[in-house]
Amino acid sequence: MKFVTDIKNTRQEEKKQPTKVYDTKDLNLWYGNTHALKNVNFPIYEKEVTAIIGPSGCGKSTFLKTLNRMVELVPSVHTSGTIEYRGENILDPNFMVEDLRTKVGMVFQKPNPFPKSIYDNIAYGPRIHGIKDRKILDDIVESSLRGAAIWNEVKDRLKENAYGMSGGQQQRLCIARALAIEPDVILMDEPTSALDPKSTLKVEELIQELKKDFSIVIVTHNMQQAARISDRTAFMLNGELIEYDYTDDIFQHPKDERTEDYITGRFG
Amino acid sequence: MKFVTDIKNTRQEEKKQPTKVYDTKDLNLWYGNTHALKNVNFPIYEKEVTAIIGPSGCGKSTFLKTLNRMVELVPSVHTSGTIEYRGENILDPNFMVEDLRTKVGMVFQKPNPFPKSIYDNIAYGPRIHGIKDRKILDDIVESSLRGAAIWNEVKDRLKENAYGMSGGQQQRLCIARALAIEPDVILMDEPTSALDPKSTLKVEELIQELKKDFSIVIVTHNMQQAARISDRTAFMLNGELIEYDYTDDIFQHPKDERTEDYITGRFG
Amino acid sequence: MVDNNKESTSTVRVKSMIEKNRQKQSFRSIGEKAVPNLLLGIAMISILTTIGIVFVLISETFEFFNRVSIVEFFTGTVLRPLSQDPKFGILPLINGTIISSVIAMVVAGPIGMMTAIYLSEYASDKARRVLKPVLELLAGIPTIVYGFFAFTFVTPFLRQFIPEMSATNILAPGLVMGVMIIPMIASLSEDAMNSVPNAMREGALALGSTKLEVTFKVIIPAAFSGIVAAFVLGISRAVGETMIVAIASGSSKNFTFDITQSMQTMTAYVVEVAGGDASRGSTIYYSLYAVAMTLFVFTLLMNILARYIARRFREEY
Amino acid sequence: ACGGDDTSSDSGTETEELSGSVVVDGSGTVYPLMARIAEEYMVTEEENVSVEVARSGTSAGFKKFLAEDGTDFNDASRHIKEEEQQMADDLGIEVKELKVALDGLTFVLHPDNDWATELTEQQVIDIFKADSDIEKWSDINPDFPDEDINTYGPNENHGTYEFFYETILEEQDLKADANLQQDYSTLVTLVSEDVNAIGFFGFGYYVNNQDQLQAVNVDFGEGPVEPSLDTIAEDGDYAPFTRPVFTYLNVNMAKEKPQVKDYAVYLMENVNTFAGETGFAPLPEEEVQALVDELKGL
Amino acid sequence: MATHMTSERIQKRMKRRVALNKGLSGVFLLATTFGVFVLGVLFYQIITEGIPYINLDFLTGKLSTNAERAGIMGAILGTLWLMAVVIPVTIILGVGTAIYNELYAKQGKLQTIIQTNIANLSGVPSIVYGILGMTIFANLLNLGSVVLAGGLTMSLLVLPIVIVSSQEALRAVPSYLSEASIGLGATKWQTIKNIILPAALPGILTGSILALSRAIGETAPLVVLGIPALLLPFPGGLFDRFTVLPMQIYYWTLDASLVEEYQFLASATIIVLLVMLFILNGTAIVIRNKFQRRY
Ligand SMILES: Nc1ncnc2c1ncn2[C@@H]1O[C@H](COP(=O)(O)OP(=O)(O)OP(=O)(O)O)[C@@H](O)[C@H]1O
Ligand SMILES: Nc1ncnc2c1ncn2[C@@H]1O[C@H](COP(=O)(O)OP(=O)(O)OP(=O)(O)O)[C@@H](O)[C@H]1O
Ligand SMILES: [Mg+2]
Ligand SMILES: [Mg+2]
Ligand SMILES: O=P([O-])([O-])[O-]
Repeated sequence: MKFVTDIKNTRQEEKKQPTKVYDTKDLNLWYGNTHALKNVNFPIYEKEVTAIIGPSGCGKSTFLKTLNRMVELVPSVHTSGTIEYRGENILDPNFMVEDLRTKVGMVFQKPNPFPKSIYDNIAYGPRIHGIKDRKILDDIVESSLRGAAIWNEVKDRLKENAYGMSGGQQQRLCIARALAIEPDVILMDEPTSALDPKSTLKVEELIQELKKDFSIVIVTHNMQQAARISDRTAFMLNGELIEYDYTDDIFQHPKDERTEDYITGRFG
Repeated sequence: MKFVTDIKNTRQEEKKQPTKVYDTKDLNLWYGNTHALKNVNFPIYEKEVTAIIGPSGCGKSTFLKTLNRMVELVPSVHTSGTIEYRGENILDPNFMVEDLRTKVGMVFQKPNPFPKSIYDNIAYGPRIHGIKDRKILDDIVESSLRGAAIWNEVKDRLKENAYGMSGGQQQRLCIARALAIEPDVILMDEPTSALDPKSTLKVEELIQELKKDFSIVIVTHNMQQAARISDRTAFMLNGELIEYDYTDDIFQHPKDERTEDYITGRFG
Repeated sequence: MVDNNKESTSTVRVKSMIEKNRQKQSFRSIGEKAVPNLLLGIAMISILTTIGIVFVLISETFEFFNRVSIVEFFTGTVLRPLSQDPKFGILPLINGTIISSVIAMVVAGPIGMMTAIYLSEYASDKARRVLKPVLELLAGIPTIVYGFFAFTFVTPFLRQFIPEMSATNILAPGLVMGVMIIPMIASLSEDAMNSVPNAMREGALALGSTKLEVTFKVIIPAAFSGIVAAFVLGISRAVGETMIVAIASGSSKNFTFDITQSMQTMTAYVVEVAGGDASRGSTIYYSLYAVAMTLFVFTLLMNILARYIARRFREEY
Repeated sequence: ACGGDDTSSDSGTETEELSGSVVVDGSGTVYPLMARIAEEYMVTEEENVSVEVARSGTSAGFKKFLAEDGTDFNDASRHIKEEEQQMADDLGIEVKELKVALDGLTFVLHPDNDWATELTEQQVIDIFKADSDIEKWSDINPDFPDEDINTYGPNENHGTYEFFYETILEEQDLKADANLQQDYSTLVTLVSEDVNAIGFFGFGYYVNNQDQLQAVNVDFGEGPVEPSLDTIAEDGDYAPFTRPVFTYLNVNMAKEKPQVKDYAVYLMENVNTFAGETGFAPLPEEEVQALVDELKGL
Repeated sequence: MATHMTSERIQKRMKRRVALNKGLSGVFLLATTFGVFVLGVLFYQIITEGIPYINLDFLTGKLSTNAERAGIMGAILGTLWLMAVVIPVTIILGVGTAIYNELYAKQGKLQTIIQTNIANLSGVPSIVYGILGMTIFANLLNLGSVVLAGGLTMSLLVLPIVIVSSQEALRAVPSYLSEASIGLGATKWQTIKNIILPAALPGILTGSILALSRAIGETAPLVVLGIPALLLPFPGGLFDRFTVLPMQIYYWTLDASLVEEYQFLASATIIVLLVMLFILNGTAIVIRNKFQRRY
């Protein structure tokens, strides 16, 4: 497990506080009457991997989806508090979500390529933003696929349907699709939980790569994974952010008893 | 975690080999062309808790359902090899499955009470086996619910629909339902994976109790759980039984590298 | 927490009772054997009647073609079944059928599709809960009511704008048929669009798409086969619709393309002939079967086509 | 339906209470008269007898009448044809012709048509005849509109069609584009909404729709005659276009089923009462009485 | 990575895209309400014409050629008699076949053909069933246009619908319920009888009621069977001649040229028919909601 140790070293060095991409303040969220997020205060830093862990139903996905306002797809949702993205409060109803989502990419638990060709999957984003020039699209497709470390595997079958690929490839395709519109932040919700160990490893390596250019927030139920790839880790429970710190600290000296219970496998 | 240590002690003492309830020899199973179980040899001992662990899709549920031939509900299934239950080969087509299933109870991953009253849920098994006498049924209902440690919670609402109960209660109700026909063996397929930590604990305690009277086989994806409650643990991978031993040995000195990889969280 | 006394007493009892019952439970095996056979018998009746339908149609149609050449039937543009010198060309009927169906689909296609888009992609839960039952209501209205509506309301209404329109014409029933088919197209297309996993929508929205783009660039392409199937079934429904045209489009057997004129469809022909002269044995009697068979084959093909499209082109997601 | 109690025993004319059904089909022209009488019979005379009246048209009706287990009566707006009589003989059905009233074949126009309200017999024929020179109104008279004439009439299921075709057109073909319909109601609507229309059917369908239609006054050589109950009566001025209408009785059935005979008698005893109100000219009393006596003797 | 997503361009387009989305969503809503609008016009026309004619005499009276005396009791009873045939026949045949197909039949080529056949039959035009009914029940069995012939014809017509919807209801019963029962040693029939059927019952009922309302509203097959235009007595048994509400509407619409008021009687009859159908459909909806899957 060479790369894991490498990272740990770099991480230590970076302990100077970097810029905040997001700053979440007193965020509350309800699904109808269910209080799913309770007073969450949660900064996210530029060009880091931030992991969110916690038992099922604790609000990890909810929080992640709030960051690009995808959570609004559930009609009964309402929120209080603010989330500042690069200084602007994205919870403001006047904030244009299409804009936000163009800048904040998202990768889901189950790979969800469109039932189109590999090429069209990647080109989808640029196209809706008005890029029609075939040459430029070719360019974007190639660089995105390279960025997602999958170019070599698919370059000869760009016209084939994306559903002919393996789960791991599909997931990297989805990452490439997110890269194609050159986001600032990438949100990932358990991106490897549907993958086999080998594909998991590939995606984990990829995340390490991407960190150089993007800020990444990742939800995972696999604590080892959080430990392996993240710079900071947040532990949530019942909609509350229990503890948030450098990953090493969380796993080695958790301050909260509940964090410790969870990490040592008392529940979940 | 008092009871866990208690058990570990008793387990050590019992290391004299007890009677085999099941003896599976060279079992192979195919779903159509998918080879789901490969040459499985797997004895199961009386009045023990046997845990089966392994990554998703490795064949845990398939093996469990073979033990009461529920796997046959999938029409494309065919098998080779033998499974002896108390000396008789249950894979023999002449073996009467209803008989087998009366003796081998089953508890499923998702609590699956019938959409009937609590009382009728428990009474269902005895009734289909011809017990009609109201007094006897009352008796059975009470003792089964007591056996599943849920009597006190539900005794005043036996006529209410089972779907009004919490998930943990439903799961114990399902266990009670299995107890009502006094089985010999109880098979459990991830019985706590849909439950919250508190209910999980209750069910785990219950399993410890039940062990006194029944032989229990439990599939779980939670290794801590296997370690906590089982006497023996089997690790499966890709349809093969990789390793099968006393739980302590499996977790402390796994012989197979793959077992170790799995237990230490390298995949899953 | 386990009441051991209680349990052990009943243990002996229940286990042995079950054991004992199992021995004498011949009653169960009787049920096990008899029930499937009884059900098989019932299923056979259903299946035989379906075969019977085809058999009756084929044998009587055969008789018809003994009397009238199949070539004349399918190529003749003159239909004069009752005349002294009868002519049995089905083309006027096919023409009427196609024209009325096209009119219906021109209404039902776009409106049904837009309704499906609205319900599946835009409507709030509340709006959907109100609108869907109303559409179901529209689908549940007997066609005789639509026929009445076309004849006594829509035609007079249209004639205010198209004075040269005939009192019985193909336009009004075609339009009303379209209204009748809207719910079918809408709900089948909506089903198809609904069955596109939400993950697709989320994937597209997360890239900054508007709902409109999600709908047209992702959902509709993904649900395309289901939508085509809905349209095909809609056409099949229009072709088979009877009372609306029987009441509102008259019984002229004109071979014309003027939609303001009266035309007859295959279904309306059956109503006219069967309602008047259906005495057994006459050529015109057998012509009913030939027309019905044509209808049957046509709708059957449409149904099979719809099914094929839905299956063959089902996207895998 | 309700059966049981003996309601008709006090009438004295019958020894037993009648029940069962009488099935009537045939002419749509005669339908209003026959339905009216049937209803009267059921309401005032025999509650337990069900007289069902359908109207698929004279010719179509004959096909149902001349069959095993056929209908009991067939209403007709023309005489039975030779081949139909032949068929009855073959089947061993004894057929009795009952003349019930007189009807005038009426030519109708759109109410706004102010040019063709008076036409000669020949003009009427030419308008409908296949190869004639008259296609447009202006072909009749240059003062008339230069518009196509749209012709309407009942289809070949109907006695009215055959009467027109055989007796008036003398078996010359109708225009190929004549709009022939199964239902009279459709015809009424069609003509009432087409200024260039001319259609034909029984007088009854005209009188009931005088607000939507106007009749052509036909000149048979002695000036235009308006069709009316008086002119269509026997020896009236409209006589050339007047025709008797009938109902045909299956005598075998009348002998077999008392209710059929009873109804036949009732029918003939009452036709003249209801003829006028349904748009028919009544027959001379003696003629009707003779038929009543014949029927009673069956 | 090269930057193609220059911000000004995207921003400008973004506003247009969002506006287009808004605009078209309005168009879609408009299209959706079109159906509602037509329904409104239809109801308005029918109710204004028909309501004045609805009174107790109309509902309980016999048919008559006289518009003032005419009543529709005969047609109402005929419709009820029709239901009395259709309900048992389709439930027994339809649900029985569905259970067999869904739970007993071995999946194979033959079964697929049968299933496809049944599904296809539900798309065959009703007029074809009318011809079939005329051939088999009226001509071959010589029943004539009596309740039994009409009922059986309608049963044939809706049978495929009942089969398909019942199969769907049976399929929708989650397999874990039957697994639980089988896991307790219950036999297949015990499981079906005690678990699957009760759970599928709301779905089966809903489907059957909707099929029944189809049978009540159908006209074309009965026209082919030759229901008479004037029929006074009330049907009292399976072998009585009958008429039904839609036939009454049909004849009154046609005869509006004979007597003007017939059109209004047709409207009044439509109201009665629609009320009956709403009650039936309402029942189906209540059943669906009340017994909505609780598992
Ligand atoms: N669409 C919804 N409607 C209502 N409640 C919801 C909805 N989605 C989630 N919730 C509730 O909000 C809480 C948080 O859910 P969330 O999905 O964020 O949890 P999670 O931490 O992602 O869990 P998991 O690990 O299972 O994905 C849960 O109690 C859940 O029941
Ligand atoms: N009904 C079925 N038809 C075909 N293949 C099946 C079926 N059920 C299971 N399989 C296949 O058999 C293999 C073993 O599946 P099984 O459900 O036994 O795994 P499992 O170990 O229980 O996994 P999990 O932890 O996800 O429950 C898998 O590859 C699965 O795809
Ligand atoms: Mg989640
Ligand atoms: Mg499993
Ligand atoms: O309906 P007809 O009187 O013309 O036969």
